[in-house]
Amino acid sequence: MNSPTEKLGAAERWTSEAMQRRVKQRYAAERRFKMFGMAAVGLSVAFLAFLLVNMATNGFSGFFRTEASVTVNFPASDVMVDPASLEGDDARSILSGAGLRGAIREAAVDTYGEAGEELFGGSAVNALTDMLVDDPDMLMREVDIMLPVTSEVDLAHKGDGSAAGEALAALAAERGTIDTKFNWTFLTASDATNPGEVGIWGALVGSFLTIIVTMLLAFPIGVLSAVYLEEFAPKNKWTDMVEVSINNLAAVPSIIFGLLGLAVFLNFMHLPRSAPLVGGLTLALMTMPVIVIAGRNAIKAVPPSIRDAALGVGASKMQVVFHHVLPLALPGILTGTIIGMARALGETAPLLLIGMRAFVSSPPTGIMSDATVLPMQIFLWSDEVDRGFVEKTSAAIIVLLLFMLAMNALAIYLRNRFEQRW
Amino acid sequence: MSLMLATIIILIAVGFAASFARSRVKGLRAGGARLNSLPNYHAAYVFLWGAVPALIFLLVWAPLQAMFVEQAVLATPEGMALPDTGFRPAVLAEAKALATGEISSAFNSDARALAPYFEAAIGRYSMIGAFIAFVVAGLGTFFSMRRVGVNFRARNGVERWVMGLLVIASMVAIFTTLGIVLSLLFETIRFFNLVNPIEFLFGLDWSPQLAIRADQAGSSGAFGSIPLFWGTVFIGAIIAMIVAIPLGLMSAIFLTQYAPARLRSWLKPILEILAGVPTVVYGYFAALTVAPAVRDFALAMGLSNASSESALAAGVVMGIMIIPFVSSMADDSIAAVPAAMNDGSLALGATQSETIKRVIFPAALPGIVGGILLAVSRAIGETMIVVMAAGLAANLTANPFDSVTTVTVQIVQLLTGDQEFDSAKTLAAFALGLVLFFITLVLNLYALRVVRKYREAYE
Amino acid sequence: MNDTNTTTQDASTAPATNGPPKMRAENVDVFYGDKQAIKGVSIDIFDDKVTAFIGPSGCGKSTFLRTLNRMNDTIPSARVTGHIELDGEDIHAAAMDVVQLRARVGMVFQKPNPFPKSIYENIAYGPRIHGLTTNKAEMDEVVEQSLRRAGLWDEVKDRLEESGTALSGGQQQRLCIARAIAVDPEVILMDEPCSALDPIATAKIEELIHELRGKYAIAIVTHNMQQAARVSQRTAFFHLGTLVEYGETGRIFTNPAKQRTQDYITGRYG
Amino acid sequence: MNDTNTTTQDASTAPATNGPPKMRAENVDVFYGDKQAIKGVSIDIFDDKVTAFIGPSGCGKSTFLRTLNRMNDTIPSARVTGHIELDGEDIHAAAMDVVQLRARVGMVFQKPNPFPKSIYENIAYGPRIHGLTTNKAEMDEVVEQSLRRAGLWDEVKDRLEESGTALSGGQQQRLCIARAIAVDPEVILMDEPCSALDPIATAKIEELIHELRGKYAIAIVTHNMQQAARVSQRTAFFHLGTLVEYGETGRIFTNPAKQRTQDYITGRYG
Amino acid sequence: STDSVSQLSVVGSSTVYPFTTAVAEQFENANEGVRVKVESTGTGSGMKLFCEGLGIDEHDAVNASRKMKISEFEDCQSNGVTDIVELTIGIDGLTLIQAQGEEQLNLTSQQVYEALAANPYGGEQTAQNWSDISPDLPNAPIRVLGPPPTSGTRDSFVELIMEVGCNANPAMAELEESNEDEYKTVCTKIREDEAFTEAGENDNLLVQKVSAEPGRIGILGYSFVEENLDKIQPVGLDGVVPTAETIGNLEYPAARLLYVYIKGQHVENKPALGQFVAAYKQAWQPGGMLGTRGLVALPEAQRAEADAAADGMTTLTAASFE
Ligand SMILES: Nc1ncnc2c1ncn2[C@@H]1O[C@H](COP(=O)(O)OP(=O)(O)OP(=O)(O)O)[C@@H](O)[C@H]1O
Ligand SMILES: Nc1ncnc2c1ncn2[C@@H]1O[C@H](COP(=O)(O)OP(=O)(O)OP(=O)(O)O)[C@@H](O)[C@H]1O
Ligand SMILES: [Mg+2]
Ligand SMILES: [Mg+2]
Repeated sequence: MNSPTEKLGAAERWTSEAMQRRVKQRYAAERRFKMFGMAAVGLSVAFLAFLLVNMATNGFSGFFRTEASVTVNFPASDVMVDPASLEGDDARSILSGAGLRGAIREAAVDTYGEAGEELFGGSAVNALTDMLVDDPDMLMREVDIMLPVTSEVDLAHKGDGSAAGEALAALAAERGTIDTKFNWTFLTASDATNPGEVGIWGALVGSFLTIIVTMLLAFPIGVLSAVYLEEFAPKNKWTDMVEVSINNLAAVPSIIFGLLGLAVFLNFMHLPRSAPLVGGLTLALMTMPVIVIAGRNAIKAVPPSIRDAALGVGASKMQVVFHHVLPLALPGILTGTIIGMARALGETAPLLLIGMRAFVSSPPTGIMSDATVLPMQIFLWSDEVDRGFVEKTSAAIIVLLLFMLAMNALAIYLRNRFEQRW
Repeated sequence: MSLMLATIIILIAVGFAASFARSRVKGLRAGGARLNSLPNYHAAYVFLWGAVPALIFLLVWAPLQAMFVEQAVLATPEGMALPDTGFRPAVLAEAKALATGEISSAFNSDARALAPYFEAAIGRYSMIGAFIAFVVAGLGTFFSMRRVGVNFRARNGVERWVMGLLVIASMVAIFTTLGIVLSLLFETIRFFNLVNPIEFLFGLDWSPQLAIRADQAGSSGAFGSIPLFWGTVFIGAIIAMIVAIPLGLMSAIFLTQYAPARLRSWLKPILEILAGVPTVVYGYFAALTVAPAVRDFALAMGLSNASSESALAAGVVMGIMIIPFVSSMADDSIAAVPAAMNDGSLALGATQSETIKRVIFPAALPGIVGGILLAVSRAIGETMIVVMAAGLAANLTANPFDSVTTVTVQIVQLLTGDQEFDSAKTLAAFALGLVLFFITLVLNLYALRVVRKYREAYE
Repeated sequence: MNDTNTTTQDASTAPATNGPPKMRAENVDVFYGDKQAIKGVSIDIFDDKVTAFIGPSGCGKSTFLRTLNRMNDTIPSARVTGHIELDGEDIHAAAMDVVQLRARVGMVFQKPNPFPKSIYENIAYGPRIHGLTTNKAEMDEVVEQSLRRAGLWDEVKDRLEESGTALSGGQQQRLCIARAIAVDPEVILMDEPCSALDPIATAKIEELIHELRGKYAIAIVTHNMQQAARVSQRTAFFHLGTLVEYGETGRIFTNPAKQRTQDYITGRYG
Repeated sequence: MNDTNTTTQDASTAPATNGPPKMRAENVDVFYGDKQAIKGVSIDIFDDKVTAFIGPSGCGKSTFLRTLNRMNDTIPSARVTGHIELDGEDIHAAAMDVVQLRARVGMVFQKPNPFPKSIYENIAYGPRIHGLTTNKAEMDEVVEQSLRRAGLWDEVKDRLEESGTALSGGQQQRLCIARAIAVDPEVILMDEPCSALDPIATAKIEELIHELRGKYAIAIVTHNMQQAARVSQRTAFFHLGTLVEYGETGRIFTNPAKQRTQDYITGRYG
Repeated sequence: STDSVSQLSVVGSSTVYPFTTAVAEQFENANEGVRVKVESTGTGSGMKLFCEGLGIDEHDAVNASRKMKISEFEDCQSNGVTDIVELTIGIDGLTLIQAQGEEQLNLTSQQVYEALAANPYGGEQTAQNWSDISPDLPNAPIRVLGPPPTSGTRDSFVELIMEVGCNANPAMAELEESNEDEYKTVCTKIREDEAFTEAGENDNLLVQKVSAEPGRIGILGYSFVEENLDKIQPVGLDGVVPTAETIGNLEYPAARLLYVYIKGQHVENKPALGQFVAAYKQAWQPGGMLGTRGLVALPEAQRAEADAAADGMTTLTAASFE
């Protein structure tokens, strides 16, 4: 069985031609398989890149607006406002009744002829109001200013407009100056019916208030129940039930939480509709299990030897947990929490059912006041009639994505920075 | 005295008592005694026993008091004059708000007359409540102060309170689950009083168009939910998975088995971004970019009636969203296969791909299947993508270019579209929610069991 | 007593120990769920002696050691019966606070496990939670004393703020010993304290054990018979959960009474 | 040659080995990243001998063993220099296919690692990927032969369809040996094959090694010196990555040439 | 608090939503510190929310794409909401659209009914091409994108076009007398094959789809038509092409009135509500802001009535439902 000749035969077997061919085939299969893997990753990354680039290119122009020059001669116009009266708080109310719209229209006709009437809209009025509040003395003289044009002309100037818009844009370019400027209004204003005047500030504040409520509830409850389940819970039916419901809640469709919020917070507890409080409560219930699961994993990752060490010097179980385990698990818990919060921040479906699908044109003043949130704003805008909303929707998406990416980057940073290898 | 004021007084007084306990114990230690518990624990012990029972009492008392006050007010002649309809609670609430100064004038004229009675009754009952709370706080403080001392195990006492807090926190999950089931169940039962459950569960015809309002055309709405569930499965469990499973799985394999550590540390978080993109963004992407492309493609292929709200567009985008979910579940399962399996196979002269295909993948399969089931449950519960990109027509079709609708879309439509509130249609949303909840519950529980059992096998 | 439970105790060694035992275990059984890991073990541990527990892997050495300061309480499935006393007090009595028991019966583990905090905080943690000091100066004093006794002071006195995990393995293990000493224990239990260390660090720890003897009662688990011979005065040999033989170290190694002890010492298994 | 690298080779044992060595390592260094785990080791392994590698934990035994069939290739950070040959062929040569090398130099690991497949499939896996058999009957034959040689046939012949993981630890380890045998290797490397096993299973494996000797060149890593003494004819003692001493087993244990070997064998460290 | 007194809340129809939001926006700009929330809940549940009661947290107004029903009115009454002001804000034309650049179609209600009914006049639906219905019509497949059953536009479509077309057949009018259920099924059930597809509520998308697909017909509100005349054109109905004018004088058959209902009792405590009504009245005047948004102003006489209701806060009585 073991004669040297047989051994030699065995060695020859490995060098035979058939075997060499076989090896070649096996290596070819190996390369193919690896290529598939690479292609899968490549394709996934390409999808992501396409999505991001698509949103960025669609939305980039949404951060800009077109302005055209116009000369307004206030002393000669119908605007009768005493500059001194604009020092007070009610400056905007005074100006809103002062006929600025008419003044702009007249000035536009002066500059651009009859057709120029159509050049400026509500956003120009708002912009002029802002200018006057900043510098009331403008009312005493003739001024050369740049005002935002209507959404239609704006689109035309950006290269995607209707025939009428094109004509107006050409007119403006011919008789005056037309220019693209960064649209600060988009960051400082709230919802509006005219795409030229919309902004995301109100929705951002709403998102912020909602997420604060979510965090204040979900984080402590989540961490405490993670601690309980991981460190103290006895092995029994009750604990099993808690575990099952947490794992299940983490995977329950988010819209079900909307139904819950509708039934419990609105119909039963009679909390106000459309309020960040209710949104926050609903999202907290949704986020809490995510934090529990992340928390448990982080706590589990703290090596038992640390617990033994503390117990060994006479710390009580509770002291072990709060002095050693929790501080060490904190980076992991925070990572999970941030990811959970990012998810809550981008969530829309449950909020549809608790009245946040609403038009709210000023930022909320508290957690009980009417509000909408950024993803809901995106959803509402995507439904709008006016074509000018397309770029605004994408621009709002860019803002939302930036928040997401920032939060995810923070989570990754935390994970890498504090990742412990025990 | 308002209950709020009582709360503040109790907190301050008990706080003083606690700090007194603390300094007393400190004194004992300075005297050389070896304490069982640190002074802070004694303080906390006193504080907890002094304040918490009293505060809990106040918390329970507040709604009771509201009840008593209301009864007292209703017993007055003006109160008895109120009609017993939905109108009464509103008037009472307003009168109360007037009495407590929350509002300055009333919408209901009757409220004004009732306000003084409210004021009197509230004053009376809060005095009673505050008094009892003071007694409770006093007793708690007194008895806990008496126990403070060298050998007293204050720490154990405090830890029991903390333990209680932990238990309560962990019960929030149970209450949430219960809340979901109950809030869905009640409305569902009402729905089944109107619509035969058998028809709902097994009917092939979903067409609530005929029963929007009592006075509207037709009254025999069809509530067969099979087409909805088919649409849900078609989009979420079939099309999305056809995209997500191969891409997710092969990505996981590439990242765990082939990619160098550095590349992996970059690619993994990048893939995870796909899961972090808000679904409303995917929805917009699907509706505005993917759906028209799919339609153009279908037309180019000669399919004339391709819908621009095709199942394909929503399904593909959902699949992309699910990729990282599948890949991280697969990643976990593959990582759970002991390295010894890999080594064992390589040591026999197998190539890496042979090892993956013949040893690692079969070993990880149960975990991967569990992970895929979880991914499916996530996909069928997804809402925004389908609301924005899938259709509303409840078609029983297997043509991916056709339009189908899903359960979540219908829930949103039924609850936010134009309708009459108490009709079967509204209630149908809750019934759909309940069925969806149970389907995902079963999927999740089963999948989690599979995943966990599988992980334990290698631990 | 049945056959497997027969333990050989040296009558001869008894006179060498002066006074009553520091700890006494009588007929201790330990179960993990249904599985019995320790079967009727009785052992005395003396104040001024180092007691070594030897035996093949899985025989229950660690389990028994952990019953002595009730560290087994932390394992939900573990159940202990029998009687264990410290200075004549039943350690399972209601009056015995487990947290204080563990302060009195310190423990050092197989793998050095300093807290991921500064060296200073590692030592100070125990005294702080027990309220042993009232001010910073006292605490400084305790930290220095403990590190000195553990023979670590000179090596770390200039870097007390550095993390305990930044020390070498042997230093970490001495830090853990110092940490145990800091709460002023009466007994120190060590579970294979050198098995993760290199020979030089091992020698240092063995030296330290020599020095600590007399100040504390010491029980040490080791799988290294030579080590047991070097550091201990009394040796207990465990096998399959039973205490096979217990007596003076010299005798156990040179003249074991039981065949199983003999087999083990000569490397027939393990 | 510097001091730490001086290896004592028995001139006396050389004649006892007939013919050229099956494998020869010359001046092998292994690095993990920047860290050098093996420093200039040269060793010959002979066809009809069992060679034991001993040494304290972390000295590089496993690392060296894994260089012999290039299993270290699977660790990205590992880098090997020096010359290793099998039957005179350089195993790092371009002409040497690593997949075939591993078939010719089989390996058995510390923890038994059967695939979670049937016993039959565990054995058949190797022959199948290498295409060693052409039909079912041949495969059945190979499986039976391999299990017989590993001394497992009688125990499992009626349950070949059961999962390999359902066997006891000792049986699993023999299954792994049978699996290695099935691809008809020339050398078998074993890395602490008994350390996870109980004494009875250990005895069985040791017996098996005795039987396999002569059919295959065998190299075995063990931390149990008694085991090395029992099963091997030649012993190599590693310390801190260097080969301290290599020679006939009897001599190494009775009359080591180096102080370090002496210290280790008498239990001064480890 | 004083703050919540200047917060107004409006719920209700998604059809009226764009008009109310436009008014609300202008109103807020003109009145510092006032906030108006407009939620699109649909007319039905809007009514339900509106009638829940009086109070600072209750809704102040409801948008409606139809008149309030007596049942809803009674619901309001029983909850203490007794003073309800009905504002008729304008007319919306339900329009059929086709892509711009095609030859303009002209259909009758009857033809639409015959093409889209599930069972025209109780018989089987066999029409596949428009020419199957009338030889005058093009020989092209029937492809209609319509509103989903959940939308108010669908109600209007059924009411204003389908039923009218159905009633043109005298037998059907008789059927209504004899067997109402049967009548409803025959006259209002819409076919469910590929000839009629339900589009989403996103009307903008509908415009894009129709413009991209010659031969396709869409159904939506007139306001969207004006916005998009560069892409699509209206289809004539019963010989009338919908324009602002034909709708305004109700000549166009498928025009409907839109309403906003106000809680009279809230006006006293919330001065902002009164101002809001005034602003609304301003906006619905011919040439007012709502006109630019596609809402067609009421004819002279009706508008005078509406103006009077807004000025005098005339409340509804049970008699108004006779
Ligand atoms: N937490 C536990 N749950 C269940 N069984 C356990 C547990 N800890 C130990 N055992 C079992 O109890 C027996 C004794 O274990 P123990 O750890 O005390 O042995 P040991 O002598 O310390 O071994 P080693 O030398 O390997 O440390 C073993 O069979 C072990 O498997
Ligand atoms: N994958 C790796 N990466 C980095 N360093 C490693 C790796 N594997 C082993 N080492 C290091 O190389 C040295 C030799 O390790 P090796 O596992 O060969 O020792 P060993 O003699 O087999 O020890 P043991 O008896 O514990 O198995 C050790 O210092 C170890 O820490
Ligand atoms: Mg142990
Ligand atoms: Mg090793």
